[in-house]
Formats: sequence, structure tokens, C-alpha cells
Amino acid sequence: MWQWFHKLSTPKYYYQWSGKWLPWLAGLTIILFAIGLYWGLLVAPTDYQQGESYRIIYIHVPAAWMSMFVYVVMACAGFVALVWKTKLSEIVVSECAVIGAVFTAIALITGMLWGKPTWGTYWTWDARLTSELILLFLYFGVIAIYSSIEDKRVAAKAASMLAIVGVVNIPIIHFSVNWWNSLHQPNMDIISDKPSMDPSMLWPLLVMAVAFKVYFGWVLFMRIRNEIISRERATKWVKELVVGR
Amino acid sequence: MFSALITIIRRDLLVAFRRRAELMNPILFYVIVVTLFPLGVSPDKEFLSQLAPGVVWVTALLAALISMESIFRQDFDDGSVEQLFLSQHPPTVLILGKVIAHWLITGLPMLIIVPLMALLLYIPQQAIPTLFITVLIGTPILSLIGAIGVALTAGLRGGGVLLGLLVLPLYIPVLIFASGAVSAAITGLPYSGHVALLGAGLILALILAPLAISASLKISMS
Amino acid sequence: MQEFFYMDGKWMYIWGSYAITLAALVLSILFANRRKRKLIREIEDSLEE
Amino acid sequence: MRTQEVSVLSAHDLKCVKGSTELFSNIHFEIRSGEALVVEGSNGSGKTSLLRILCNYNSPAEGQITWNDEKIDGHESYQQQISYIGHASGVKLDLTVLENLVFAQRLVGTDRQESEIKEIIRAVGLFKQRNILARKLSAGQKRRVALARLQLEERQLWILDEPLTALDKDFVTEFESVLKNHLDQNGMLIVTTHRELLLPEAQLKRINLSR
Repeated sequence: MWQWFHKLSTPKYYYQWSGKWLPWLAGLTIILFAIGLYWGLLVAPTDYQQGESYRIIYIHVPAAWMSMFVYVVMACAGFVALVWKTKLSEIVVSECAVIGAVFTAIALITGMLWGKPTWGTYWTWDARLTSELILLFLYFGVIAIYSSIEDKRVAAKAASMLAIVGVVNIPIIHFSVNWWNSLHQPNMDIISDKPSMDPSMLWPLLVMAVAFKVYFGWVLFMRIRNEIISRERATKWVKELVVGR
Repeated sequence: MFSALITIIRRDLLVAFRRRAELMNPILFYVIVVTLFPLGVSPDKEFLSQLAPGVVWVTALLAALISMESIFRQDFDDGSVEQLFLSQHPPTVLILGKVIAHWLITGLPMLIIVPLMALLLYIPQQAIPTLFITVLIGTPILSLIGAIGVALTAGLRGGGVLLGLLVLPLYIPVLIFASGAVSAAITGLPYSGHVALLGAGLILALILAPLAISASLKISMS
Repeated sequence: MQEFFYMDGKWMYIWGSYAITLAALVLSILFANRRKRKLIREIEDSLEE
Repeated sequence: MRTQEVSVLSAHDLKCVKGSTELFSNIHFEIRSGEALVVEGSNGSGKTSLLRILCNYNSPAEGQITWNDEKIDGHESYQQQISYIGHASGVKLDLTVLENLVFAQRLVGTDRQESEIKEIIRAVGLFKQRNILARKLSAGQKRRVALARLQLEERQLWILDEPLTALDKDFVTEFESVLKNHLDQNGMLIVTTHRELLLPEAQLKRINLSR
């Protein structure tokens, strides 16, 4: 198993391997999104308390979960990049940073659009929204340091280091923000972390969560392949690939 | 090992004292920023003392951030960073020494102006000891985390702004617990919980930060 | 069907957030695709010289 | 300087890439105790990069470097065998010559008496300037402080990047005898220099990066 994993980390082999998977990922994403959206918007019952606006959770919650999940994936790739110094893991770090920032931005915007009908204002210093905002700053930090260093391999290592320092700090920040929030604000969040909604509302959420993960695989593979072509443009196999197209 | 720590602290303090004029800069910066708040917000006593903990600690974050740059700037320019990694002593010990020296120059002096700040911001008498404790425990954490950021951005242009973007989010827990402790003290509530958490943060930073700084320096040098 | 889109008065927020999310996700894919085509064109040009 | 045990530093098909440009590739060499390697090549051919790779500050894009047949990457004591002088001499401008050397050798892990340090300062011809801030020294004098540090550290492998720059003529010949002395006591040397070094041809090896 280890041999295969090692072989996969060479850009050339990964490019061929991922090429086979791309169409499947694309198709599966579209199917899952279709099912999830249909189920969440049409089938799931109206919430007795919030009425229809709760349906925003079918994109807000998966996006928020993804923003955290992508950061952890980025930190793991960063660890691999610093320890085993594989080119592929370095590329994963820089690409995850952008995708993670997009998911975090989505979670923030949908959180605000959900807050308006529910709490009457777009922005409340609610513990989860505040943590999400800080997570966005952490992503911007990783993107900023990656883009400010010319040599891409050094840039990836610096970004990896920051991602690892960040991932150690995320639980601490999360804990301190929750503590800070409970101190200043009476507990107002309607849906706790683990939605205790009845199954008919819960299932579409899980489907959407899986849809987001498959989508993440799809867009990550595409971005990695682009970066491989860009960095390996001088190699023979890329030239053959381009000519053979 | 311990002697190497003392040696590098003495060396950095000696270097800093050779440019005595610059030693006052962090404190002056701090006092100026603190005086901006009453001017910008309102000089009303009630309002200011409620705002004081946040003002004190947001300013501490900014002062720490601005004075962080000097910790490795000179070492990168004169080439003594490379020598750190050739020593018989582990680089993390030498780096810890450098951070302690930097804290003694920029963090510790904050303690001197705590009474002045309490005066300017109408912080009541009984909260001043808490202010002392939080500054004593909090500022070393700022130096340790800030040094990681400096080690990563040392060779880059636009280092200052980039450093802020990297490091300020990581400063947030210190801000929350330190200002929380001071505001608790002002309102007479117990603040030992906050201080304990700050202490835990300091120990965590003392153990992990030197490793991260050493790795970051190796990355910046490569 | 009409009241489905109305979402008892909160249509702006619900469809707004869905529109923004799906737009962001789709745009990410399109940008990735655009970059790929641009890269391939660049490499083809460099090969011609 | 006490003689040290025999060591071997060898490199196999080294390749170095800076950003997207390749500086040099398939570089091979091997030096034993008592031998010196002169790294030649035009400006920008990667001489400094090679030296930094040999110090393990940077890892090569391809290739292996071994110290006594052990890979230097992750080797726990390889870097402790090295004395390195880069373009910047590693001299603190706000310390005097004496302070620089006292702190440098203590931080590196040797513990010499102040008298010995003053002796070395006299040897490099800076005795009169020993209490002057390094800031006020000329580039050549700063280089001599670095060369003094070299002799204090007593390390086996000297990696010097243009050590003779800005040094005046008469001092160069004296320094060449220091290098020769170092090699004769099982020391090793890797050096880049524009000026020809008068070292016995038998102990010299050369590689050229710009071929």
C-alpha cells in the first residue's frame, strides 16, 4: 500500500490517476446536489419555529463543516510537505487554501442571510459566525504568505508551516470565542451544533454534506492538475500531453 | 544548555542597549495609542473605564506586532541566523533565548506604564494588580507567537502588514482572556480562571513556539 | 408552484443564499477550467518557437 | 589545533533549481580529510546555492550528499562539524570585535579563555581594533573577524563563500597558511573564490558549475 501511495505522490502518475476519476467526481457531485436540493427545498417539512428560512442550513451548515474540514486537510498536506517534501502535497496546501476560503466565505454570507429573517440583523457576534470569520482570516494568512514568496517550493513550505500553526490554534480560538460569547451574550443560537431536528429534515443535510465533499474532491483535483501542468511545463511528459491533446 | 540560553540573552540585550535611544520606542508608541481612544471615543469616566480593558489589550497586541520585526531582522542581515543552526546547542534553546531577550526589551517595559494607563483610562485601583499579572503573562505569549510570524516573513517585502495578517488572528485568545480578566477585576468578579488559562497558554507557547520558529527559520533561509 | 418560490415572504434570503452559493461553486470550477485552457495555450505557444 | 578523525564528504548527481530556472545539475565530488574543494563558475551559476546545500540549509532538487556514508539530511551532528562564512560575515555590528568573538564561540559551543581569543585577534591583525564596534570596521576588517571566528570554532569542515573578498594583499598570503595548516590537521575545506588560492595542488580538487 505504501508503495502505491508513494508512487501517487509523483506529479506525473497522479495526473494520469486523477484524470480517470474527474468525470466520476463531476457526475457524482451533480447527482448528489440535485438529490440534496430537491429533498431539502421541496420534500423537507416547514420548520414550526423559523418557517421556510431554515432551509438555508442545507448550504450554510455543509459549507461551515467544509471550511473546517478543508483546513484540516490543508494542515495534514502541510505536515506531509514538511516531513516528506513531496511536490504533490505542497501543491495540495496552496490549492486547499483558496478552496477553503471560498467555503468559509459561503458559510459567512449564508449565515448572515439566514440571520436576517431569524434574528432580524445580518450580523450578530454569534460564537459560530465569529469563529467562521476568524477562520477566514487564517485562510487569508495562508494565501497571503504563499503568494508573497517567489520560489513556489519555499512558498508552499511556509504556507504549510502556517497551516500547521493555524490548525493547532483553531480549537483554542474556538474555545475562547465560545467562552467570550457566552460571557457577553445570552445564549441565542437556535440550532445547536448537532441539529436535533427530526430525520426528515436531517437526511437532506447529510446528502448535501456528502455532495459538498465530493464537490471538494472535484475542484481540488482540477486545481492540482492545473498547478502540476504549470509547474512541470518544462518536462517532457507535459509537452507530449499538450501536443497529443 | 542553560548557559547558552543566558549567553544569547546577554548578547541580544547588549546589542539592544547599544542603541539605547530605541529602547523607549515601544513604550512611547503604547502610550500614544492609548491616548488616542479618549480623544477618538469619549473622555467620559464611566464609559472609559468600561472600555479600558479592551483598549489596553488591543494596544498591547499592536505594540507587540510592531516591535516583533526587530527580533530576526538584524540576524538575517548580518548572517548570524545561519550560525544559530551550526551550534552544538539545539537551535530551539537559542531561539527561546532570543525571544526572551526580545520580550525583556519590548514586553516587560509595558509593566512600567501599567499605572499610567490605569490613570489615563480611569481603571479603578483594585484592578491594577490584575492588569500587572495579565501583562506579565500575556506579553510573552505575544512575543512567542509573533516570532513564528517574523521567522516566516523575515525575508519578504511588505513584511509588516503580512506579519499582522498572519499573527493577529492567533493573538485573539490572549486578547479575550487578558481583557476578560481585567474587566472581571474592574467589576469585582473573580478573574483567577482567566489568568489560569493565560498561564496555560504561556506554557503551551513556551514548549511549541520555539519548535515552530526553528522550522520557520529553516524555511525562510532555504 | 408560485408559493413555492415565495417561501412565505423570505424568498429573498433563501434564494439569495442559494444563488450566491451555487454561483461561487460553479465559478470555482469555471475558473479552474479557464486556467487549464490558458496554461495549455501558453505551453503550445512556447513549444512553437 | 588537535587533529581530527578522517571523514569523507561526497555528493552524487546534485541538481539545484531556483524558482523555475535550473542552476546546475549532475554534480559529483568527494573530498576526504586534508582535501579542499574549489567551486568555480561564473556569477549566478549557483556557487552560493551549492555551498548552502552542503551546509544543509537547503535541500537539492535531486541528488544525495553523504557525510561518512550517512545522508546529511536529518543527520543529527553533521551541521555541528561545519564552520560557515557566507557573503555576510555573521558579525554583529553593534558589538565590538572582542565581544563578537567571545559570544560567537560560546554560542557555537566552544569555551575558550579570553586570552586565547585575544591571541587569535592579534593573529588576524585586529588587536588595535578589538574594542571598536564592528559597525566602524571596513569590509576587509569585518571579513577578518569572520576568519578569526573560523579558527576559534575549531570545526573540521570549513565552507567559505568568497572568504578573500575585500582582504588586502598581505593578509591573503597569511590566511592561505591558515588554510594549509587546517588541511594538514585532517581539516576539510570547500571554498568559492575569484582569487587563485596558493594551496598545494595535491590537496586541491575543483568543480565548475557553469559547464
